[in-house]
Amino acid sequence: MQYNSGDTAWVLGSAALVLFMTPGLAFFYAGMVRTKNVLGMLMQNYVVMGLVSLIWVLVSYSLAFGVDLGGHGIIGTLRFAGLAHMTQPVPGYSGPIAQTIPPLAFVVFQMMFAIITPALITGSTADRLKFGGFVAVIALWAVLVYAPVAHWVFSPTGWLFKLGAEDFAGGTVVHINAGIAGVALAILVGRRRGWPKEPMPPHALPLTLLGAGVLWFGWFGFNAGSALAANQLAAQAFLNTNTATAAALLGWIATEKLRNGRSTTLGAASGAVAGLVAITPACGFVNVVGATVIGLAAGAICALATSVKYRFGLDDSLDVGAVHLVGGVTGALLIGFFGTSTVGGADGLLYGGGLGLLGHQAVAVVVVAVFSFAVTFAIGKLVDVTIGLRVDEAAEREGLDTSQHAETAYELGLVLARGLGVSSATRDHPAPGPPTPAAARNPALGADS
Amino acid sequence: MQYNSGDTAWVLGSAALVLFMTPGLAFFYAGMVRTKNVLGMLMQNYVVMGLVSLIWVLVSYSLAFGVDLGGHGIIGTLRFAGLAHMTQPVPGYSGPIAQTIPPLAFVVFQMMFAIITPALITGSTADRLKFGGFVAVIALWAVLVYAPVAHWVFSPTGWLFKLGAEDFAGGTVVHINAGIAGVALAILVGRRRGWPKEPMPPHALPLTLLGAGVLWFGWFGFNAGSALAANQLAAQAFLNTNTATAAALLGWIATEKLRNGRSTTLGAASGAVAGLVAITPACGFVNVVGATVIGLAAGAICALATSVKYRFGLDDSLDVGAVHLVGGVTGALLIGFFGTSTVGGADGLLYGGGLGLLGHQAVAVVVVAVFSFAVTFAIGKLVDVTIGLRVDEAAEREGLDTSQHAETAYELGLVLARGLGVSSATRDHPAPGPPTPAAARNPALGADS
Amino acid sequence: MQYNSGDTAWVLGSAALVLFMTPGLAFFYAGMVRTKNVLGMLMQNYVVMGLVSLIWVLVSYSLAFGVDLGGHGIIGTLRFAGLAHMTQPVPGYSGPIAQTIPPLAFVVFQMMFAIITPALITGSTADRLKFGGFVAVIALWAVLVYAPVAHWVFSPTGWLFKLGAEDFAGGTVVHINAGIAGVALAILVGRRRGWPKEPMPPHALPLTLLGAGVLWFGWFGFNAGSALAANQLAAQAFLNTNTATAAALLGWIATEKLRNGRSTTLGAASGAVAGLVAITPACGFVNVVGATVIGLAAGAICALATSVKYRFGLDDSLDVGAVHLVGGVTGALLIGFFGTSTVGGADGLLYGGGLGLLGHQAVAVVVVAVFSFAVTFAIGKLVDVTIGLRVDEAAEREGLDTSQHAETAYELGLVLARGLGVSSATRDHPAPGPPTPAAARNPALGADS
Amino acid sequence: MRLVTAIVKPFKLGEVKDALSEIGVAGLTVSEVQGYGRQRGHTEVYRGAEYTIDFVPKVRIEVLVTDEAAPGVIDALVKAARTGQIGDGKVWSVPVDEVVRVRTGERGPDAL
Amino acid sequence: MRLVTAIVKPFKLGEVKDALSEIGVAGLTVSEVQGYGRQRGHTEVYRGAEYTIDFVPKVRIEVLVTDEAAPGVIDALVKAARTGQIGDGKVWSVPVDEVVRVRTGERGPDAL
Amino acid sequence: MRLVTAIVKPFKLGEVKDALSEIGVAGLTVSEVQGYGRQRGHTEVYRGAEYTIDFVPKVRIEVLVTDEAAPGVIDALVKAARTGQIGDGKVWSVPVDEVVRVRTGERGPDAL
Ligand SMILES: Nc1ncnc2c1ncn2[C@@H]1O[C@H](COP(=O)(O)OP(=O)(O)O)[C@@H](O)[C@H]1O
Ligand SMILES: Nc1ncnc2c1ncn2[C@@H]1O[C@H](COP(=O)(O)OP(=O)(O)O)[C@@H](O)[C@H]1O
Ligand SMILES: Nc1ncnc2c1ncn2[C@@H]1O[C@H](COP(=O)(O)OP(=O)(O)O)[C@@H](O)[C@H]1O
Repeated sequence: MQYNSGDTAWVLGSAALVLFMTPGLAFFYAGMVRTKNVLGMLMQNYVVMGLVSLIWVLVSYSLAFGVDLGGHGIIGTLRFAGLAHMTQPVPGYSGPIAQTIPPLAFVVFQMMFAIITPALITGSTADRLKFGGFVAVIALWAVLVYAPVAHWVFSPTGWLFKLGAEDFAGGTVVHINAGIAGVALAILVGRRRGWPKEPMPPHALPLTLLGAGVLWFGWFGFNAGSALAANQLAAQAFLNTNTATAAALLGWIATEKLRNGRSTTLGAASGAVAGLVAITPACGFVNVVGATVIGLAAGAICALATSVKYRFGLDDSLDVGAVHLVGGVTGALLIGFFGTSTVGGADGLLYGGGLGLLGHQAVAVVVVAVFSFAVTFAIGKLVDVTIGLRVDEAAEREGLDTSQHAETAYELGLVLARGLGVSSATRDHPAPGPPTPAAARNPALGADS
Repeated sequence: MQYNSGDTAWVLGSAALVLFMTPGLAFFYAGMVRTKNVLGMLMQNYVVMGLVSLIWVLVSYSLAFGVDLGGHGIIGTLRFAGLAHMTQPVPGYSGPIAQTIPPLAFVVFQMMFAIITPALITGSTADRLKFGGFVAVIALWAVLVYAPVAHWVFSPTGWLFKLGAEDFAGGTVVHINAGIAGVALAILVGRRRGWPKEPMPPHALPLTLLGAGVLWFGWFGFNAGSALAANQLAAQAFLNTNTATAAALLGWIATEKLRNGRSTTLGAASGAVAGLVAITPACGFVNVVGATVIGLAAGAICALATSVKYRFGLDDSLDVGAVHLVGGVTGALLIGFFGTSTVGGADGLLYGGGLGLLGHQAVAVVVVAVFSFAVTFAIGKLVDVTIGLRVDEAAEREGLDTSQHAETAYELGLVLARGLGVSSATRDHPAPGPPTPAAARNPALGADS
Repeated sequence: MQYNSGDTAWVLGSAALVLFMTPGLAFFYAGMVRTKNVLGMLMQNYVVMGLVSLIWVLVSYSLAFGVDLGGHGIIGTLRFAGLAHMTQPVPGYSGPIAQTIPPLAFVVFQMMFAIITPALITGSTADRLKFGGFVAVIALWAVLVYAPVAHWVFSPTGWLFKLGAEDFAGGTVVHINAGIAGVALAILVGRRRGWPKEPMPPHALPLTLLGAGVLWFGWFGFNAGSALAANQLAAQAFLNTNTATAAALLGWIATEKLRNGRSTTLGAASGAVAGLVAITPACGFVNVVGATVIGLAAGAICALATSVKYRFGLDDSLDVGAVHLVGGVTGALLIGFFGTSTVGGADGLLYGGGLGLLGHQAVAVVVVAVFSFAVTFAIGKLVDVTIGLRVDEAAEREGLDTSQHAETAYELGLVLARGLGVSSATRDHPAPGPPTPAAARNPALGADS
Repeated sequence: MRLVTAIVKPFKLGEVKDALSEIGVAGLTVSEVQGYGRQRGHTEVYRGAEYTIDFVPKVRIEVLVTDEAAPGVIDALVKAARTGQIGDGKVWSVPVDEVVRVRTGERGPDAL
Repeated sequence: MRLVTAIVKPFKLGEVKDALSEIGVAGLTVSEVQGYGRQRGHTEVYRGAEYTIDFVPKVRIEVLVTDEAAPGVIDALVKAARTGQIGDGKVWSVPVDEVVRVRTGERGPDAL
Repeated sequence: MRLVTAIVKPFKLGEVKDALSEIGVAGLTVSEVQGYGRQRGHTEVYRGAEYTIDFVPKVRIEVLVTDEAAPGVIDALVKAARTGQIGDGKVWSVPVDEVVRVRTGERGPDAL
């Protein structure tokens, strides 16, 4: 079959951009944790890249975008497991939404969404998960939660899609899904020791800002790439994405200014992400006015939402709930108001479309939130009672970096490495004996003697 | 209308790349300031991303690329304000330069230029601007300075464009414009306290190198994207961009080696940026020989130009003048010598085109520099006498991070956070009372008690 | 000639991505060295970007991809030196592999490969090279080693290409070549003083993780861009790249877990890179099953290979041999097993192709390794005995940052810059005298007095 | 006067500060140090190479006090810093000739 | 001999060093510390959560001097470090039994 | 008891620690400092502006010892830290009134 090379270039490029978002997210989060947990945070995100990539190829892609099982729109079959039968077009994409790209390009593009979604969760449970337990939770989640939700909402054969719920790039599938899952796990594993009395300020906000920059950049692939073509709709989604992000950045720091008297850098970064989250479901359905309102609303609402956890005593450590759940819901529901068929999709309330669209959006939000919360909690519980999900007190105090990974993030002492102790030759590394023949022949090798 | 998907993919991808340059610039600059001003610098750049995005959509795009007002080539009308009438092709782009992409793709591509240009200014006034005053200056600047200059030079309906001045990707519009604006503001706000007697070395050169890497990467979108198509010209602009950057990097560190005896990492990063700046106006008009010469010249000239500020006692803190103004002028004028119609545009002096092109380039340089200096100075003055532009002495000594944003960049003490003081429950965050019902039901929530 | 805009967009975008890999690599490496050598490492990588870009334009492109000299497949002529005759199609790309992009796009794409290859070497000789000597080695290497090897393997007119050796994106040309060159130079310059008894832990693993993220991102351009078109093959290469990387990440940390009891963040980053290396030659020749196996194998084998240097007392400081040489060989040889004509290229052993392909792969591996080792060693020796390649003991103890570049990477002391000494006005910077006229006229300039 | 110095576990700093405040100590100076003693450090692994870290992060707290107040301050420090586990640290005092408050030039106990 | 220690505001370090040089002090040792006292720290806000930072960055300067030189050094330190504002810090001196210069093994005043 | 303090070159820390272990010193406390003295710092250049760095990184080692052990500890420190080059540093000792081990409350020599 002849594919459109421009569309293929755009989708492959977008897939690369979305892949890059996960390291971006890792740094966005890692900047916010304390020095002793930096690597723990980075590692959780990077291992998700490894783990979910394989799970996607093996089974989740087929469950999410495969041939619908029985036509109920609940789940795909395993026909595409291991990426078999990839010459067959992606089911459901026909007529006006027929794909112009190789199915494998769609596979890798969607894979990146499957990766970053569970990665988002890591913020809520920061600083206290056992590495092994975390890996187990994610592996199960990628199959049991992500795949069905993606099928319902993203696949044209899914029941929420067919119902008419709109989600251009993952407001429900990615952000509400991950946001509520983060809340569920934070409830399950409990607060960090000392929270909220002990101060736990960010250890390196420049890393957070770097992550936010990478996310903003990569999100163009996420949202505009979801047009699956390099066309007018992609351009509109791109514009909306940037506009909402900008508006939310300003909305968040203005809210802060009113509340705390100061606009903060962390607020700017957080606002940008909140805007990106909120415009995600809407970017292909609203015009630039809608995007601006969605952005401003998300910035202000998410900023205020960061206080909620203190009222409930819930240590959602890096505000996954306030940013991704609240931001995702804001965007998903505002489609019901600002959706306009001049851009794409159905008309919302403000464009004469009545309450129908808003209703479908609400159904999708509630269904995904309830499902994700329940299954995530169950998965977490299962892992907790079997291999354990939370580190013990000593490991938590010591920090994840040394306790889970036997590493330290920074060794900046120009003078005094804490490690200026002694290195031990381990069993694997016998202290080198006499110079090897090669060294003996080459005098330079002995430069240190 | 049927757009070219390959061209659209290239321009949208380029827009994303150019957006990414602003975080890159933020880090390029932030690495050079002192630890107490890191977030202040990052914040200035990130807020520009928020602010100018909205201003562009609202009004500046229409002023810059809208229907020319009265045909004088001075300014666009407000017909496209709020991005109205976006089905109409972009005015002036017809015949051989007719666009093959959706107008919205052009809007977002050009938006990124409008963002990074004022962001460049932040380097000259580092460490001493009030956040509110800075925001006010930029908001005015994006409308009163950037939009008209972009109209004159970039829009085919602008008077400098019609005169025959060549600026492929923004040597005058972006670099000379921002460079001289930076100088104007540095003059206006005065020196940092202690400069030049007190040492103010960079706090983290790796961040500067990171920023330079991101800039180099993103600049391919900036320059090669300015072809507005994925074609031979884009490839040539890409090649020229890389070649000049490489040559300038070497030119700068060679100059340093001769002058100070050592080639420095900061010099390599600065040289690369100087080369990127200088090739920006020229990349679609010269061949690889021209690009090499422009790069070498820019590297050496800009390196030497960094000394000038000491002679004038002008604290252009991060050398915006020496790099962007001087680099931009270098590139703009050298088009007059190396421009060749075999690549695009008119022939320069060395290719038998006579002095005409050089003259047009000189006119554009002078006009833009004078206009930008004057209006920027006036804007700065206005803001200074109204809401204030410079922080007071205590805030400057304390640093922008805590004084303007109530934050600290780094909390690296593996042992001793300075914050190991006490966190106060603020009015917004009443100290959580007894466990909430949810927590009570779930024993794990009480893990810290 | 009419080029395909989608393919051109993809290749130009890919070239930008590959360029971005070198800063990524710089940070991947810089995070692993000690604080005093951070800038030295970054600088080596950035100067390669400057140096090799120019050499490529000047001569190496012509040698590598120019008209074959005498039809022996050994080297190209200088017809394309200085990028002359660029309207002529790239020699050898005809029939089914005819290029659909401007030759200059191919030039810049391949340029980025020529840059990153010598940059890879910097890891093996970390912390002990004179800057000048390093520059000399790289300049020679880019001409004498890289260009011929690229001609043999990549150019359709090269003898190894014609023999039937397969290397989709540079397993032999880039990784085996750089890996063995790194080993050769590490042997030549000898161990770092104190190694292996003195601990030399990484100074900032977050930088290494950042670099790994950038590498993973950019590598999609490297591998999928090597399809030179936005098509099915590019999508397959993209998928294979991601899958192998994911598998290798897991393979490495699983191996670590078994060996040392802990999965490390450095292991995850290293595993990802090992996977990217190993799939590089194979990504356009194997299916997703092959990619998975290659990734798992590379992760485990490279992890184990990091111990080898201790047995031989060879200070390959950042394991260029264990990751790039071993990983490259793993990938190159496994093509002989997993190559399948359903994807592209010949069938390997497991797909009924017999031993032929494996034989060709083995020939390419051995020939490139021997050639590169010998010529690199000779170049290194030549430089060492002329201008010197290794710093003296005092400079090594002090660190490359101050000794080679007169800079310090970090000045994080919120309180006490070590530099809180005195800055000297140098001859180039006479201490500014009385305020300049401009300053006198403008009272704001005197804000610090 | 006396200079009382304590080397304690970092996470005890807050409690120590509060304990000293309670007995009327108005000022103190803190710095980061690395301790070597009975308490073992941990192990780190980088690409298979194992490092033992012999030093343990500690906090040094310095308090200038009058001779009379010294015993009480020492006791408060010891009590607040104790976990009962190896590595709790040391408290010691040295005699001080003279103390001056920079701001006022006050000397002796008034300078505290 | 005496060990004179000063805790001063960081930006005063340059002036203090110069003042000591002027009266012939040839060496000193400096380190970063955090001070707690009458001077208040600042407030930080992260996502709406406010932190009060009780500690203020200070610099510790240590100078070994002969008994005779001690009063002059103390005075010079106090004078150079003074801004007159709260938080200027303390200067104190303790008696020293013995000083050795590592390089030569010289002891007592010769070691300074 | 005595508090012996040494300011030494950073790369000598390992040798010093080993030398002290050998003569039975079981604990010590280390911190990073910047030294100013005869040893010159280096020069740095940022965009053509040259800075002279007057301070040299050093390590401070503090050891609490009994009066009897003090001379031996001083000698061991001096010997282990010596390179013979300018900047090797100083070792000094001050008298200590009281030492307490936080964990047990032991006082005096038992606390070491
Ligand atoms: N002789 C000593 N001199 C100076 N500091 C010491 C000495 N012994 C111990 N310390 C400090 O006290 C800390 C705790 O000592 P350690 O022997 O680990 O435990 P404990 O005091 O509980 O027996 C050490 O980390 C070190 O900082
Ligand atoms: N009793 C003390 N012991 C040790 N250090 C002290 C003591 N009191 C104050 N300091 C140090 O002196 C600094 C200045 O003290 P502070 O009370 O803020 O101001 P001032 O000395 O001007 O009254 C503190 O930050 C702290 O480092
Ligand atoms: N008078 C002093 N008081 C405190 N520390 C000093 C004094 N003189 C030197 N030092 C410390 O000793 C270090 C070495 O001193 P220096 O004069 O450079 O060399 P040397 O001791 O070999 O003569 C200095 O860097 C400083 O930390």
